[in-house]
Amino acid sequence: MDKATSDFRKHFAALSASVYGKPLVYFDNAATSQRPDCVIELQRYMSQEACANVHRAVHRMAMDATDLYQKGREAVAAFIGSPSVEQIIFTSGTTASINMVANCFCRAFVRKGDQIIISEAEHHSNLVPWQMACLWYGVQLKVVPVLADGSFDLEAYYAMLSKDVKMVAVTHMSNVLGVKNPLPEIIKAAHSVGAAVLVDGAQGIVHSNVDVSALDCDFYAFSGHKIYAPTGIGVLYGKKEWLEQMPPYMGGGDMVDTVSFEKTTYGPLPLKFEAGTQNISAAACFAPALNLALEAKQNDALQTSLAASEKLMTEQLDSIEGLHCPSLHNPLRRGIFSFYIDGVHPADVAQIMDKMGVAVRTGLMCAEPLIKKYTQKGMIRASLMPYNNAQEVLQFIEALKRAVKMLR
Amino acid sequence: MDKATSDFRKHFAALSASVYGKPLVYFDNAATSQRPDCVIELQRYMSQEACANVHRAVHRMAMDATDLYQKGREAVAAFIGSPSVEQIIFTSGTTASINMVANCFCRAFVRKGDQIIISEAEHHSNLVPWQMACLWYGVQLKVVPVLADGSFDLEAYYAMLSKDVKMVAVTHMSNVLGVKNPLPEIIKAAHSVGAAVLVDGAQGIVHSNVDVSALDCDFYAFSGHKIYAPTGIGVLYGKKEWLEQMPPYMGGGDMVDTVSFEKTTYGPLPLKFEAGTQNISAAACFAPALNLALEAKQNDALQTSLAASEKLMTEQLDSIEGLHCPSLHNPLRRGIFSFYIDGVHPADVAQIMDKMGVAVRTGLMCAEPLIKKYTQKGMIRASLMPYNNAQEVLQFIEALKRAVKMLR
Amino acid sequence: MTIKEISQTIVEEFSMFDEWMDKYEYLIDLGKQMPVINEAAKTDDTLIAGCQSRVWLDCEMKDGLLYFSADSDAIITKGIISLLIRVFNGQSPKDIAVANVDFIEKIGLKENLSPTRANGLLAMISKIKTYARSFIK
Amino acid sequence: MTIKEISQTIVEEFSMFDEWMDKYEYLIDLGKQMPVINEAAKTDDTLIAGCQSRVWLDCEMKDGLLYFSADSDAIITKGIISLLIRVFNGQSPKDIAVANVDFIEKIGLKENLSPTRANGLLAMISKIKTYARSFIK
Ligand SMILES: Cc1ncc(COP(=O)(O)O)c(C=O)c1O
Ligand SMILES: Cc1ncc(COP(=O)(O)O)c(C=O)c1O
Repeated sequence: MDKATSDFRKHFAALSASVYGKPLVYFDNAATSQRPDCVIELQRYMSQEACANVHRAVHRMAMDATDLYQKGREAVAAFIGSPSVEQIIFTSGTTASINMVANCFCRAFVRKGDQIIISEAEHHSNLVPWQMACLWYGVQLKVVPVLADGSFDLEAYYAMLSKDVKMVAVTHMSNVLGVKNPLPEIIKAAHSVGAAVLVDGAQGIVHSNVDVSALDCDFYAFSGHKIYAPTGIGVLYGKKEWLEQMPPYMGGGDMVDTVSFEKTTYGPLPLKFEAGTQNISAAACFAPALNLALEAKQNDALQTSLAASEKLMTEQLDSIEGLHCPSLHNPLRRGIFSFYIDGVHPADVAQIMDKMGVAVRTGLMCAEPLIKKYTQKGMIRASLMPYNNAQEVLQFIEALKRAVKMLR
Repeated sequence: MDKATSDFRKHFAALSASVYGKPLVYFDNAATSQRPDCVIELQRYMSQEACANVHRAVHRMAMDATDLYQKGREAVAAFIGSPSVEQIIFTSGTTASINMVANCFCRAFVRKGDQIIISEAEHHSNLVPWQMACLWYGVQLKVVPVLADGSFDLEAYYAMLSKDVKMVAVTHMSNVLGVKNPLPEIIKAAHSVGAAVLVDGAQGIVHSNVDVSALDCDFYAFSGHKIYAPTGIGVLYGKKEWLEQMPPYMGGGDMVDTVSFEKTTYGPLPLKFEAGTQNISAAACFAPALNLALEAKQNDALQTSLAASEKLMTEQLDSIEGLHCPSLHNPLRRGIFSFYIDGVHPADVAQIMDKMGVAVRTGLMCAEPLIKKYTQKGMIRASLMPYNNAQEVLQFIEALKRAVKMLR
Repeated sequence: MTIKEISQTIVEEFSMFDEWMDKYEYLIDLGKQMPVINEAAKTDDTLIAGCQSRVWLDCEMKDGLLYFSADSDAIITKGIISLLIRVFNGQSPKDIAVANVDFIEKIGLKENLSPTRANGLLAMISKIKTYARSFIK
Repeated sequence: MTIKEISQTIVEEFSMFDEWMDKYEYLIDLGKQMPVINEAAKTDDTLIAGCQSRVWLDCEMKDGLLYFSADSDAIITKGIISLLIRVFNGQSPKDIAVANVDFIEKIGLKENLSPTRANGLLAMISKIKTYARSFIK
């Protein structure tokens, strides 16, 4: 194994585990990443040495907690190139971020008869909230198809755009296909008809360099748990002009300016959208988590090694008879491989692979319309992070071949 | 110090900390409790050894995570006497639980011209969501006053009830006054006019024995972080008849049955209300956290010692000139002491007390209308948990007296 | 043989395997050999919800005893069902309704038993018991 | 004296205290002695938002130099403001606008400097600088 990867792996105690006596191969990263030791340690610190509620207290632990919490927010702002820290809203995850926009943006800016565009490759979390919003606000949902290899159909998209479109909500990268969407083109075209763009960055944040200012997207949503931070924390970045005009999503402690039974006024950004006690310890963990993510992105040797592992994976999958991976050769695919195999059921394959130490995901992967476009029984998904290596790819391929052989 | 308390304190490493060279006296428990070692350890385990997304994966870590997550839900159901595990919905906290009901209950069951009742002693998290709902649904908000000693004005409440009232949302125990509301009477009367009752249990869960079945409340909401569990997790208990008829709050992964662009159907309880990746590790922590809370409740010696500390606190506060604690002698007050002192500003007092190792909270404590009923500058709040002891009470009183002396 | 005796036999058979792979080979074999339900019986009524693979389970009574037939699009699932059928076929509704299904745990498939598990083994057992109870009343 | 020199003097004064309590006694004394703003100047314009205690800060220019007056309902806050005023009173708008306020940190009140802090020290400094900048243009 090359040094860059083996050094990077040292941050993750979990990766040296074995399951059923076999070395663990964790290829379920698109579901959730492993957590590095620095994140686990900060989480402990926040629970044990700086365990307090933030903001309005003056005692020592509360001040420590508040500072660490704020550092988490600053780390997020820096990582995605947000023009200001106040535009980083903490939520419980990507799903909550998107629901917040689907509610509050539509309430403020969308009227009956307007249209919202999504793509065929959306995760349910960037699909169902818009279906619900369409129902409430009398809006029409339009769906941009994806091509056979998982590419976003730009032509079809352009043809759908009109002054009636108020929101385009697309994934940065599909959690099934791993294909990066042409965001600059999508965003430019949307803006030309006056529509806002929300990017579902749950996977994109992991496999791209995100700069929301350069992208010029209106909203960007992602979760902590897919990029080394804990569960229960997510981010909504938004442009100030929208955030300031949108009504709050939830009411409660900390999001208000003054409260009386007659009239309540809301606090400034980001507090207006952060009602109640937030996931303080998880939010703080963004600092070490994103620090590590940045380190990985800037580590050329690590990236080269990851690219080599992915190439090996591509070649090996290509050589298995009856295996179909729609986006395998799409040049915009990164990190994620979803496929199905003639004559075997994905659930059977995964169950056997598990016993050989290999963790993958199967089924409809919260993207039912997309998966069913290709196959009815669901797919098998292997997803890699920078800590994964070629040796694991080989163990994965061996397990896969053995499982298929047993099942056919 | 008595043995029961000193034994119980051993669960909490944080309690033996010192700040500025003084032993820490943590009396900011109503804001957030300290976390016991068993919770911190499970959180580590979930981040390091069972770090996976739950439900639809068959690999080993995902199965471990799913089991631990489910055990958390079972622990909550048992702790509050829920008739079934499916009625326990995980949320990001009390605030999110209440907003969920304010949205989904009103959407399903409340019409223009209906009324919602809250009390004057509500935390902003059980006030602002209803103000927002009133605005959206054209509903009128009625407020039950509290008496000078912090008691719920039952007579005024009875006089407000009518067939137009669809929801009564009251706190189990005020986070300022610490006074327990007469829930059985409130609930019975509400049901007699066909209104549902939501109980804000953020403080009640800590200082009472909660049995939602016996109480017959329609909804009960609380947060993990105030009862030994981590931040970022909360609970909404609801009666099945309501939960089944209410529309979901958020759309996304895991809360659906089948999804297509034409028609999406929602999953069974509790999944219907749990869109997206939940705070898996924090939810699992409910098991050790509530186990410890139960242990504390059943430990008579510990309870006796806590009662003695509270009595000492009451006597000592009573002896300070110019100190006003509205609910001090209310027989229904537990654990929480909020007061103001003539001639000194609460923020000054707290800042000095901090330097003497004592952590308290000051200000409007997210209950502005209630606090301003008594005083404009805010109050100082000291709140105790079973791990607090008489020695800490004395250190607190000494620090308080010294601060007042310096400031006057 | 009683439910208990058959369960015991299955536990003994499985005790021969010390390798996971052998256990799965065996389950796959069982799955492949299982006589399947006829297509007409694959209805919404016999479909078991909550499984990652689709599972149909039908039941009929002959001379006061119950007989099951099933199918699934996943072969390991089929293997597991065939064990269940082997245990419960030809038993009385009453015996089935009160039966303890701990052999699943004993043969090391316990991990399939969690209520939140994708493969729905618990849903299958619950369907079998529901059938049994429906014949008691 | 320049802003830097006054800051330096304050840092030296505070270096005498090794006890937190002495530091606070001193701040409280400063707070009590501070000549307060006249009531008429306590308007929404001079009120500083984001503090747990209420703080008013006013500013006027005389002969090209700035003079501040302030009040707060919390006495320690007043003490801290009086230090700020001592540093900035009689300085030019330009000097104030670019001044480094690190003496706060050096006298051990850094903990009051976080942007999310309740007492709003950062808000006070930012208000002082805003006044200064408004006189530059
Ligand atoms: C009575 C009461 N209700 C609601 C809340 C809100 O809880 P959370 O901030 O955990 O959502 C609190 C705690 O701050 C509270 O004390
Ligand atoms: C593309 C995409 N969008 C949205 C989500 C939802 O994220 P979460 O479950 O963390 O809210 C996911 C992850 O499952 C995803 O991969």
